[in-house]
Amino acid sequence: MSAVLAQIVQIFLVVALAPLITGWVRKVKSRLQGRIGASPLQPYRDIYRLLQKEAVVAHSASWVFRAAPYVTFSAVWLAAAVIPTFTTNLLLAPAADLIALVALLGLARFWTALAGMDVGTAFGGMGASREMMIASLAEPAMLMVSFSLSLISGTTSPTQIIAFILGGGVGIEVSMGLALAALIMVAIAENGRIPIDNPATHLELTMVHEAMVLEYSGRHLALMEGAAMVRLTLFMALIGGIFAPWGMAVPSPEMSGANVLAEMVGLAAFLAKCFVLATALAVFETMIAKMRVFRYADFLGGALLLGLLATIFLYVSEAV
Amino acid sequence: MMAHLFQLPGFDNPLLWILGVPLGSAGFLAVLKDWRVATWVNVAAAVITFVSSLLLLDNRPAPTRLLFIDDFNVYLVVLTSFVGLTTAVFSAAYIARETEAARLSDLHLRFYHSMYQAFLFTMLLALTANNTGVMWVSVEAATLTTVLMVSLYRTREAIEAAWKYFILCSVGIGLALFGTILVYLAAQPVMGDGADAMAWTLMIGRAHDFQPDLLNLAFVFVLVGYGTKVGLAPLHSWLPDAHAEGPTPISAVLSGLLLNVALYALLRFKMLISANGHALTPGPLLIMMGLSSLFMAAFMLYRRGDIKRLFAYSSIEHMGVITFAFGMGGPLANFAGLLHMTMHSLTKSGIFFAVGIISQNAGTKRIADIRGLTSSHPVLGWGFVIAVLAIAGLPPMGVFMSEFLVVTSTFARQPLLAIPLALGLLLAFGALVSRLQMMAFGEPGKVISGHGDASTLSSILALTPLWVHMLLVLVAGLYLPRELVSWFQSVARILG
Amino acid sequence: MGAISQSSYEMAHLIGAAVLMAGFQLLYQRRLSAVLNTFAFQALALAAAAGWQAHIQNAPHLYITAGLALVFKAMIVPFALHWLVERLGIHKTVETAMSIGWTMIAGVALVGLSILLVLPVTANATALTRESLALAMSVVLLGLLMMITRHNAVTQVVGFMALENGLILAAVSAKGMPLVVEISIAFSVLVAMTLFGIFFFRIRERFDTLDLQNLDTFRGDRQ
Amino acid sequence: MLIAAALSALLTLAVLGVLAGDQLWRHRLVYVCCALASAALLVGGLKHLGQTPGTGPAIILPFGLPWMSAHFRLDNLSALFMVIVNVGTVAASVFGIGYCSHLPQPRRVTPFFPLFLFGMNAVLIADDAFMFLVSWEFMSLASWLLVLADHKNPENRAAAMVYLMMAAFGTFCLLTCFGLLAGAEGGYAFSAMRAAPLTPVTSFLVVLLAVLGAGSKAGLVPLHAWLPLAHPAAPSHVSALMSGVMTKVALYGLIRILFDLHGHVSWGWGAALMLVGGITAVLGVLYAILQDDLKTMLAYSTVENIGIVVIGLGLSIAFKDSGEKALAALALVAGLYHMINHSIFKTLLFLSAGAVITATGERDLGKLGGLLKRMPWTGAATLVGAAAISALPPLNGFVSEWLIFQSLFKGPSLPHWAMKFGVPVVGAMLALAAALAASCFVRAYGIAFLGRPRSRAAAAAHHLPGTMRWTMAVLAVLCIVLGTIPVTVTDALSGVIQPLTGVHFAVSADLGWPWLSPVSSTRGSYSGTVLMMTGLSLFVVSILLVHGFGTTKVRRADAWDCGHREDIPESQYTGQSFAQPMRRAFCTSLFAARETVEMPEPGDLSPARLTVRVIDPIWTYLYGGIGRLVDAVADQVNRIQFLTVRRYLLMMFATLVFMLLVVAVRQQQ
Repeated sequence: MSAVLAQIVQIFLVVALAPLITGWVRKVKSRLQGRIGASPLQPYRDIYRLLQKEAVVAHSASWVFRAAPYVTFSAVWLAAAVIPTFTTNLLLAPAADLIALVALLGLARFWTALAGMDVGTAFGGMGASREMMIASLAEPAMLMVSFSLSLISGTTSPTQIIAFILGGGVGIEVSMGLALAALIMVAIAENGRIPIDNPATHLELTMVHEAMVLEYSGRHLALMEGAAMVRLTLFMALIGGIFAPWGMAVPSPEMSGANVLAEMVGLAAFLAKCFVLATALAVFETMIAKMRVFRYADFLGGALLLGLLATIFLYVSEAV
Repeated sequence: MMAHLFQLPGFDNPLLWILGVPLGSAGFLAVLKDWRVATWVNVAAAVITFVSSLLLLDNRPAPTRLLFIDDFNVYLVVLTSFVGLTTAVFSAAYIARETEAARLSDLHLRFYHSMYQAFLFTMLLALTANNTGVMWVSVEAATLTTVLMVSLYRTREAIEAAWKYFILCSVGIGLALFGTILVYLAAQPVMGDGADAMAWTLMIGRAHDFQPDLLNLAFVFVLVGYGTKVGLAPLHSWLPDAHAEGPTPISAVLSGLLLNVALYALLRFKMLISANGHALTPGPLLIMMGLSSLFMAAFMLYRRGDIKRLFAYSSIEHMGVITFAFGMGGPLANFAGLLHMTMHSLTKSGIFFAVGIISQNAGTKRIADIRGLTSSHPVLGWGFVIAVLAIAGLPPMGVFMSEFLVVTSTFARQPLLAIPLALGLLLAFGALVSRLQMMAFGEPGKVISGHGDASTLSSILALTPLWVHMLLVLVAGLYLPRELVSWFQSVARILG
Repeated sequence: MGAISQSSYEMAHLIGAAVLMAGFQLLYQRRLSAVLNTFAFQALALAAAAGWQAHIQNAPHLYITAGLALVFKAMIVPFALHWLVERLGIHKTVETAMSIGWTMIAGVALVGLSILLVLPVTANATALTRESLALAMSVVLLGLLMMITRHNAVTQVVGFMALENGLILAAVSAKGMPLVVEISIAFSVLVAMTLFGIFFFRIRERFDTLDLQNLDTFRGDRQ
Repeated sequence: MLIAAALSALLTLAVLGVLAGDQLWRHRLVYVCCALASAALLVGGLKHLGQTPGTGPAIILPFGLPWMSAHFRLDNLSALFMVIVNVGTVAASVFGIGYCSHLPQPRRVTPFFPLFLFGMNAVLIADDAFMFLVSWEFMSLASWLLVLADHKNPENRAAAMVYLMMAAFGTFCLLTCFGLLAGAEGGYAFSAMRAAPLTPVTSFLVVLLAVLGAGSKAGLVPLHAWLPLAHPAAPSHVSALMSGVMTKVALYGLIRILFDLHGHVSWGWGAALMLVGGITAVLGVLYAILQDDLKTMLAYSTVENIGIVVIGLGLSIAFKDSGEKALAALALVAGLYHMINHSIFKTLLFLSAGAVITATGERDLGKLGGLLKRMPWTGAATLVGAAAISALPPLNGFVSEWLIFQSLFKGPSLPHWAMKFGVPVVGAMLALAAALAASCFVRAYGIAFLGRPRSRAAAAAHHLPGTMRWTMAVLAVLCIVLGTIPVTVTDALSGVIQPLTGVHFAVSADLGWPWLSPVSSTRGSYSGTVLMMTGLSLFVVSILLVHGFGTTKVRRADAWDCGHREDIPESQYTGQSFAQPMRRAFCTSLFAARETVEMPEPGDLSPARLTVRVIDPIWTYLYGGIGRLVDAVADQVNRIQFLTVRRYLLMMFATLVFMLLVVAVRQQQ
């Protein structure tokens, strides 16, 4: 499969897969809570239903409110498009590295927060303020993670990192472990999962992401939800790809024929990883409770410090 | 012996006019009744003096036992007669308004004008005298004339200021005389009896053989003596009050000229010391006094509520900087010191011109009562702003160039000394700027008369000197004439 | 000018010493009138010194100085001051800022300092021997000391003139110094006196006493 | 030639500005001419950048210091900064054409505006210490007068006072710095300084003084105190210049001394600069988040961005001293790129702040809101600026921060342990600052331009003249262009940094034009162009998908807001409430931020009140301490003014005796 084709497949794969993953998480959670729960395919139906509904826009909303869903969605989508899922042979891979990835997610958040404030309601402002506050610690943490990864592998581009790790460039290292922990914490925060935020909540003073998209309805809401789902997939691909890259197809000149086969394997591996991670997430969310708003700082500060430690520990392991 | 000392210059000699005109007009003005005529006679005399001083620039008369002109005093003579001229023009306008306010009687005015010319005469004589004794006499005479003018208003403060001024400066001048005698004693064995042992031109050549210990002793007395007139802390006490209580034109010439003259005398003696070589180097003493003046004045500026005292203290500050520069020595620092003398006298007299009009307009000297000048009197106000910024040492004004040279050359040689210097300058800068902002900006305060805006003839007359000075300072900040530079450099070399 | 014998120098020193003694006496006096008389005596001694110098240096112009000192300082000035004291009704005792004893000790210290200072000056190398230089300097310093240890304006004026006596002493003993100096001294002192007179009247009009303390009570630029 | 003509034109314009009087068209004319002159300077700079020989000919004019008249020279560095400066000045001048009519007193602005432009450009071409400092102070002086333009407001006077004091402080530092470089003989020409050898001590002092002097003008913490006071006090188009451009001139001075005149700065200084830069960035943005005044907020964000640039410079110094020429070049390019970007979007943002103030008369966030509907142009341009300064792709702000991160990530390759451990910390600070900047500008934009108007003034925001709107639009486009063609810019910069770092910076060749890959293609790369294209196409695709699958019906209705139905705009989030989480998280210990709530008793109808107290430690302790010290000493010294004549004589006597003793002692030896 050529890089162009792989890229196109990847782009539509992430979008197609995202609702399923979310649906799977919900399913597992409801099972753990002793409910039957909706089928994993429910999110597809929800989104379709939302698309059919007419969009209600507040009088006080400006064009920013209407543009935000599209910008947010396409930004997240773009970010997801450059994270290798089943193959590292992606056309757009050089266009954005981990830093750009963080920034693209930041772009999405920027617009979401603005949209939250656009209608001029108390909840929207509250959500935006908390979201930005969370991001102001989550982003540095993620940058620290990419810092340590780039120190280990000598590059910031995810494809290169994965290739490096698959090439056996790195064994089990303390800093890798720390980086993984930090990245998971960031992922929880970025996706608004428990204990930071509760994706299923409404009408609570603790809600963050929901508070921002509170005014959305119809297709706009669908886009926002979709963006959230794609973001979740993105992080799973990132974690699974970097810390468990096995099965990922790496292009190499001699095995051009067997390439497609390798990519099939990669696809299967990716699906497996996603469902493992989704189940783990569901279990984790069921086990713990949500924390108070002003404790976020401690949680994410911890993530930031873990990222920092990950880099520092490199020297230690170098030194010995 | 006396004969060849007192040979008078011939008529072709500009010095005769430079000295004769002020002396003669002083006598004439003393008997002249109408003060309006007197002001113009005053100006005319100053013009003649200035023009004839310009003649010195190309043909310098040969030195006699009594008078001489060299690289050092030639520009000071021109400067003095120039500021004398501009101040005369300013005082014409100033006096006119004082009489409107009926603060001065005719007799006072007659006295004032005659004393003004006498004062110019004594200063020019001090500058051109080739004889330590004559120089001393004229500096003393300058003190006496100004004492009378400081007490002109006969107010309590004026009397007190004049009294203080008189006592302190007489004591100082007495000590200076003792120093002069000591120098004579040091020179006499080499030069022989009589006026030769007091003539700069002759002494400087053979200063190498003078008695070094006597020179040391002499320099201490000269430093304390003339230093009192220069206004170096802690000998400065007379200066602020004398500047503050006298008529403003007198403050202008006191700050702009008299201090320079005293400093000139001091530097002449320093030349002897450095020409001698065996004597102790006076540098540390000068640096000490310079820094003490700088800091004392800088802190004083923060507490001044009287506009004239404010700038009197800024004069002390700048004299401190100049003394510091000469204490540092070396071609750059000495050059800077000479330049700073010139720039300071131009700028500071300009500032006092502005201050005179301002205080006449506001009817007070209290800074707190002066507000928003740039709004109420744009021409005057902006001129004042420029002048104060110039004295605070901001480019492109001339003071910046000299401060630039002092600080850089000092820092290159003795960083530890440059740090206090820079600190002191910064302190003074802050005080001046804060006062400037109070007075020049904000809501205009109550104005007794809208005078000083370029409306009437007299106000134009009053404003011209200020702007002329500022123009000169601005030009000097960017370009110095070649001759002046070469004079400065040669003097800097002699000063060592 | 011919060689001057040692003895004539000693004579000069004797007279100089008299001037110095007078200076000490000035510090010692407690009553105004006594101060003025002592000052007259100092001027007298000064005149003698000038005369002697004129004789040994056979420099006739110094006789003028001697005469000036004799007439002006020894007679006119003390008289004028007496008159002023009467005229302005100044109370007759000297108010000291520093106890007489301490003043004397300070005076002695100053004399010691001036001797210390002239020691390095090699003898006979100059027109003036170390001794007379030391004497003159001591007189100057004592005059200054008197000015700063007395409240009363008249005593300050006297101190100032004692200082100038020291100057003249140095000047006359300086061999062959041109007349210009003495003239200037006389001239300045004359002007000084007249000025003082003017001032006293002005001050009399405005203040009740000549004590500088009161003069200083009013000061511009209080905030 | 062109440049000289333009500069002299600026000087004459100042005179015209004085003569302009009250005729508005004359003021407009002056601004038009200013725009033309700075456009000429811009062209001159670009032309010089285009041609290959690094340094232009030295022009020597017969004024300045007597024995070594004035030297001027245009080399690549100054040409680059001339471009940076004059992009800003052109914008500000064009903006001024329309803006000057809204100023309370145009007479107090127009004469000094050209002088300000002149001063900034003269600094860039000065080639000897004296002319450099003259122009430097000239710049400060002109801007001081501009800060005093609205001099009836006591706050502005205080700001101007602090500003001029700090400017003088900086000048004295530079003065002494040049004094050291020049040596005792006074070789004040830059060429002489380059040649002069330096002892370790002098070298240390030179760098220290340069950092203090230029840093105080650029606004490095803790010397930034004047900046947030002075920049907002000036008229907005001047604030734009001061923040967007003048700080760059200050950094030009820093680069000129550290990279050119001195040349061999040790890595330790690089580390120190990075640390200072990091602290500056974080503190600056934290201050900014707490501000309610639009312009003050922007000024603080300037402090932050200066910190980011300085991180780049320090890193470059460290690399250079360790022989890593290529990386030094990378870091320097990153720093310069960020300067360019900041000068553009900060100018844009300040101009839009000016537009807002003109339209509403309000600069307090708490009184604004919903402006996007009233002023769509300004709103859109500001949105671009805000996104750019928040380092969001594909805009220019992100590119430079990406470059800085790339060079930071190479920091640990340095041999020194201090750097190995310091670089990650600085990286964390930088990341924190970037993230906080995003929240800061979401806050500012969301409160000012989105939501509902919080005051009648904001609801009645009026129309603006076209020149103002067009200026902002052009700047916004520049932000996008510089973000999408980064490689072109870095190629242009490579010629500038070659003489400074000794290597020719180039992006790795194997990827080619649109791919910005500084070290190697495998090292991590970025392409604003590709990202932009892909993003746009995905945007279109998502629109097509949504509209393909669903309806396009839209119904306008009241806001849902969980059914709360609050119609009063006061119910919206305000600046303070938005900042609350950040304040609690970061400022509680740093600025001793405290909140006190006064709840009325039940039944009491008086409103509850929340008061927030924030203490700036730097003001309170550093500057306040100095001020108190000066006051105390002044009080003591002031006693000397009120002594009796006798005591003055005593002082004189003591001086005399002291000196005599000194002589006596020194004679005995």
